[in-house]
Amino acid sequence: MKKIINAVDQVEEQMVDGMLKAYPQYLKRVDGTNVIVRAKKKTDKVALISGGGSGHEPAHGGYVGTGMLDAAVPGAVFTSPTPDQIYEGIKAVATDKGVLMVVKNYTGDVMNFEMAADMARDEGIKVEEVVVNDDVAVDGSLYTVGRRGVAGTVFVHKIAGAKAETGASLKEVKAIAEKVIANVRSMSMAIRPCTVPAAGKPGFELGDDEMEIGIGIHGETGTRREKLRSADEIVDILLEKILADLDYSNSEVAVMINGCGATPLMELFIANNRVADVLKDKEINVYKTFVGEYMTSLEMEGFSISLLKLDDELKKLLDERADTPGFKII
Amino acid sequence: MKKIINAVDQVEEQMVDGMLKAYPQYLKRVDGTNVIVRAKKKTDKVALISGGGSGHEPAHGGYVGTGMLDAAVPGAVFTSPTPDQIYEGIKAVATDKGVLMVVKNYTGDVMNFEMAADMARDEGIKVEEVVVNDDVAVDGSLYTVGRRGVAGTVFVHKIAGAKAETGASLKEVKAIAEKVIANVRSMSMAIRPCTVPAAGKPGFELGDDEMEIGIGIHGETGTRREKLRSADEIVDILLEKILADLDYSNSEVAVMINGCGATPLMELFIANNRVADVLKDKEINVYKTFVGEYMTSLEMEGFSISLLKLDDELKKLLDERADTPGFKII
Amino acid sequence: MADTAKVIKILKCISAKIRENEQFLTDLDAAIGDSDHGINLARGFKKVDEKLPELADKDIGTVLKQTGMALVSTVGGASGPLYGTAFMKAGAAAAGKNEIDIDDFLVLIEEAIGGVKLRGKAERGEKTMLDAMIPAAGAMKEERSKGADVKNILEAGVRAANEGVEFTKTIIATKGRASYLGERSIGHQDPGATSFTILLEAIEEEF
Amino acid sequence: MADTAKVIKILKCISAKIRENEQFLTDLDAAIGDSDHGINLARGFKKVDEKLPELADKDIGTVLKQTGMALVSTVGGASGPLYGTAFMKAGAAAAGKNEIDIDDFLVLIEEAIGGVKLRGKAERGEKTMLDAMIPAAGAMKEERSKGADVKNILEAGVRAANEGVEFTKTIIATKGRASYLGERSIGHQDPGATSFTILLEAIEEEF
Ligand SMILES: Nc1ncnc2c1ncn2[C@@H]1O[C@H](COP(=O)(O)OP(=O)(O)O)[C@@H](O)[C@H]1O
Ligand SMILES: Nc1ncnc2c1ncn2[C@@H]1O[C@H](COP(=O)(O)OP(=O)(O)O)[C@@H](O)[C@H]1O
Ligand SMILES: [Mg+2]
Ligand SMILES: [Mg+2]
Ligand SMILES: [Mg+2]
Ligand SMILES: [Mg+2]
Repeated sequence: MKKIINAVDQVEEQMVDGMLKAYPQYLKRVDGTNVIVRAKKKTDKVALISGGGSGHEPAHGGYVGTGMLDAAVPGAVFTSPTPDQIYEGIKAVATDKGVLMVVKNYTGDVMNFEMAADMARDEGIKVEEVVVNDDVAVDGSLYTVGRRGVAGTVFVHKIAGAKAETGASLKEVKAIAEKVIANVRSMSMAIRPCTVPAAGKPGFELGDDEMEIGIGIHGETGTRREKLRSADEIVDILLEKILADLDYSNSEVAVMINGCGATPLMELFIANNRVADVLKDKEINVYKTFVGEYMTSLEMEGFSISLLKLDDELKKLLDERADTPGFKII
Repeated sequence: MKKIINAVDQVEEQMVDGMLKAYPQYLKRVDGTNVIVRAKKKTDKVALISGGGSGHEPAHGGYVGTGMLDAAVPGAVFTSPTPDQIYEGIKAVATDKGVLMVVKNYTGDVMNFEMAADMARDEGIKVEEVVVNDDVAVDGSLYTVGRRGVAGTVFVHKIAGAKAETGASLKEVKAIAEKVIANVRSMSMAIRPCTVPAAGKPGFELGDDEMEIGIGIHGETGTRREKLRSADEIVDILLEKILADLDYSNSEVAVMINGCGATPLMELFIANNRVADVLKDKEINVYKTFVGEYMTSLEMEGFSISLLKLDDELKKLLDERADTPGFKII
Repeated sequence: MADTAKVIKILKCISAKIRENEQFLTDLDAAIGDSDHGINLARGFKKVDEKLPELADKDIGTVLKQTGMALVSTVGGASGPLYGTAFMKAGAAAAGKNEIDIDDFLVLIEEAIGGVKLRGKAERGEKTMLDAMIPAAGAMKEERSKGADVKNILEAGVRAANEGVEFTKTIIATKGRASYLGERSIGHQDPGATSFTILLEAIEEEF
Repeated sequence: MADTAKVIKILKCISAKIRENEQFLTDLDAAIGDSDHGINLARGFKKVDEKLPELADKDIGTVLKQTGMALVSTVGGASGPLYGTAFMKAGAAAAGKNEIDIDDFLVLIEEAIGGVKLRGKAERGEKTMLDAMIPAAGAMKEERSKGADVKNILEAGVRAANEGVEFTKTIIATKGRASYLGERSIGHQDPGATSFTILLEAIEEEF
């Protein structure tokens, strides 16, 4: 394992420290925890809280700020945070309007966030939850725990965050978050695995001519292994699955080409070149494109494509100002 | 070589295509070239043009937009663009106020940009040039061609871009660019090399326990090879050299922690954690910090630290609005 | 019979064994999960270790409940709430007790299983820790009904748990992270079933 | 004696040889540069190849000038302006000529070297292409002054260029990218000196 770190049991703490020291104008820590909240608490709006394992930077700490999250709760690398930490986060940002938890659909995340919500409700805090499940790699069938939440989560943060900023009610903010969830689909692939620092070795090995299709964001293998193909062919594989899952015909979409952590931007742009062409061909109109690292998996190399189907309401909220370390809309 | 690409001789073109398709609201191409210019030409200001080899994304195309560049000219991977392409860029953005070329100090870049400037001057266009040389890894002594230009260049784009946006004269914009150059220093290291697509193999090999100190941004080896050390020790090595080169005492600085292309953000934040501590210790006040990938080297893993010494004028210009795909100040 | 001191001794033994197996459990999780099960549990039982000294004069219910709470607040992931709930449920069933015998123990195990099922919405046969827990509890109850002694009962439990682990290799996961792999999860043993078996082995050694 | 047809034949041979050596030159550049010298020149001479057919009825000066312009507009990096300038300067010196002899050729080489020196602000001994060019020109001039024939003159040039390449292994680079390496550049031959030697070998073969 080769990493620029100090000690495997310090990565999460020092990462949060480094993030806070980089962005004091945006972020501060809830004392005695790793919970990241806005430097200035906003009290007149629904509070948005999200979180998950560390290793997905800039998610989620990087999305705390105007127009997006109020708190982010990072767990250990790839491990859902514990209920007590989430509870501290909820308490720190709760307002009279209530708290919306944006949770990604993993057994651990859902259980830990729900335990925290129960604790907060016992204190009289209004807490609601949405569960993001945009990854079409796995069937949402009876035989799984449903689709995973991946990069599409960033669209939920953005749009629900913009809605919350308007002073909307908890019910309204939750409804718009659910609308985003209903309309966003993603799929990923990787050509190089990553190593959980404390594990010391990669989650899987890949031959020089192999790729994994249908990976998640926790360094796990995908749904199948194949010979490496060209960027265009890879895009076609991912898009086919996404477009088969939701009817995007004649619609406008926001596109996110998300790098897994070690993917050069050059390769993401080459992928986007094909994505744009295919969508044009299918008469799906691209309203806005985001290319970069939004929801990573440590130093994994690969990318995901997310398509969010838009209507006027979603477009308007997507365009609202956002000012966070990891995501800015001017 | 394992990359998400289609063909080695198409990477530059498809990268530019993918970038333009992602950001039509910001960027367009000068017909028949790979030159990237603002979607809407600004005519009432000095035009800023930069460029260099491809493989440094988001540099430089990602910095075209309000408050930064007017044109970016990408060459082949790690290869300075040719004079005719630069000349097309100059012609496309030239205004009555003139054109400032921001060139990084490499023999090839300097020669190609100067040849283009001569061609443009023959057409009656006012062209001036600044040469960025922020890399303290190599002595600026008689025995080299002077220090290289690396990530500090982004500060030049930002601050000269803000100045140009005010309608300042070519002389004034050039003067502020030179002020930034005089006050910025950088140094880099890597733990993993990168592969120029057409070359097909990495520029160098590194053992599992080795790192290169003092690398540039073109996948080359550094000034020395060492055993890999902790993030904190690495930061200390880089900072020591930077702080020895320019007197930062009692000053305010902007910090850039720049990933080389495949460095997870987690590791950059861990590095920043130490940078912030050391600067605090030395009573150097951090005014603003930028952590991310600003000037990359394909899929190299490593990072650079840049410190820009600020005065009130530079602070003000640094804080001005910038709206480009790769760099936003709200 | 086990008093608080013995329960604490058992917990220490569990903790030691889990921590010894940190890399093994993490490697199992790498194959069909996200490479953290051993790391998670090791972190959790380290915390339990730290907490045990101050529980020496508490009743067994409190010891188990505090163990569960320590796990919930340090392990994270799926196994944190699940093991945490298991210990908290067992603690609730042992509330106020200063001694437990093998019959009490079998009740605690049932309670723990109930907690895991409820929290994780899973059943036997989904390739989770339940595939070791449920057969182990069943085998122990059967031995008990045959009038076997403590040692034999626990041995039967460990044997059944191990068989459960083996069984997990043959099935597709339909709960937890491994379920995303579909057919690819076949051939790999479940990390959680394995960690439960290690835990039961520690109980067998020390009860 | 060389007419336009022969010059074009020589340029084709240069192009073929450079393109054959693309990987070799790139590997040399990987050691002390940025892994692109062969790629850059191959791209440039491919363009030259494409342009040559339309130059068949032009004078030698035009052919060389167009070659230089093709290189300048396709090679990029340091070698693009340098080789481009070299050919353009030679072209200027051959302006209007439809035939050149060995004396003309020696003048063109001198002009080319002057162009490279001026453009790159370098001298002999800085570990650049000049370390092959300057000794080669010197050796050819000397052979010429001894009254040697064309073949011997060009052979002497190639020999001196090769010695120049060997010499670059022994010195520290003080110009170009390799200068950043300091002492680490010792032991490696300069890619540009090598490509010039290949180019001169093609001239020797075809002149
Ligand atoms: N719904 C569930 N019910 C019971 N056990 C489960 C469930 N989901 C997961 N598990 C258990 O948790 C184990 C994984 O734990 P761990 O790796 O610590 O958490 P995570 O999956 O969040 O990374 C699995 O091996 C499985 O035994
Ligand atoms: N100032 C200079 N004068 C003469 N030759 C130079 C100079 N700088 C570089 N070179 C030559 O250029 C070669 C490198 O060319 P190339 O790799 O194509 O460009 P770059 O260095 O821009 O990547 C070197 O090997 C050297 O021979
Ligand atoms: Mg996990
Ligand atoms: Mg180059
Ligand atoms: Mg796990
Ligand atoms: Mg080179």
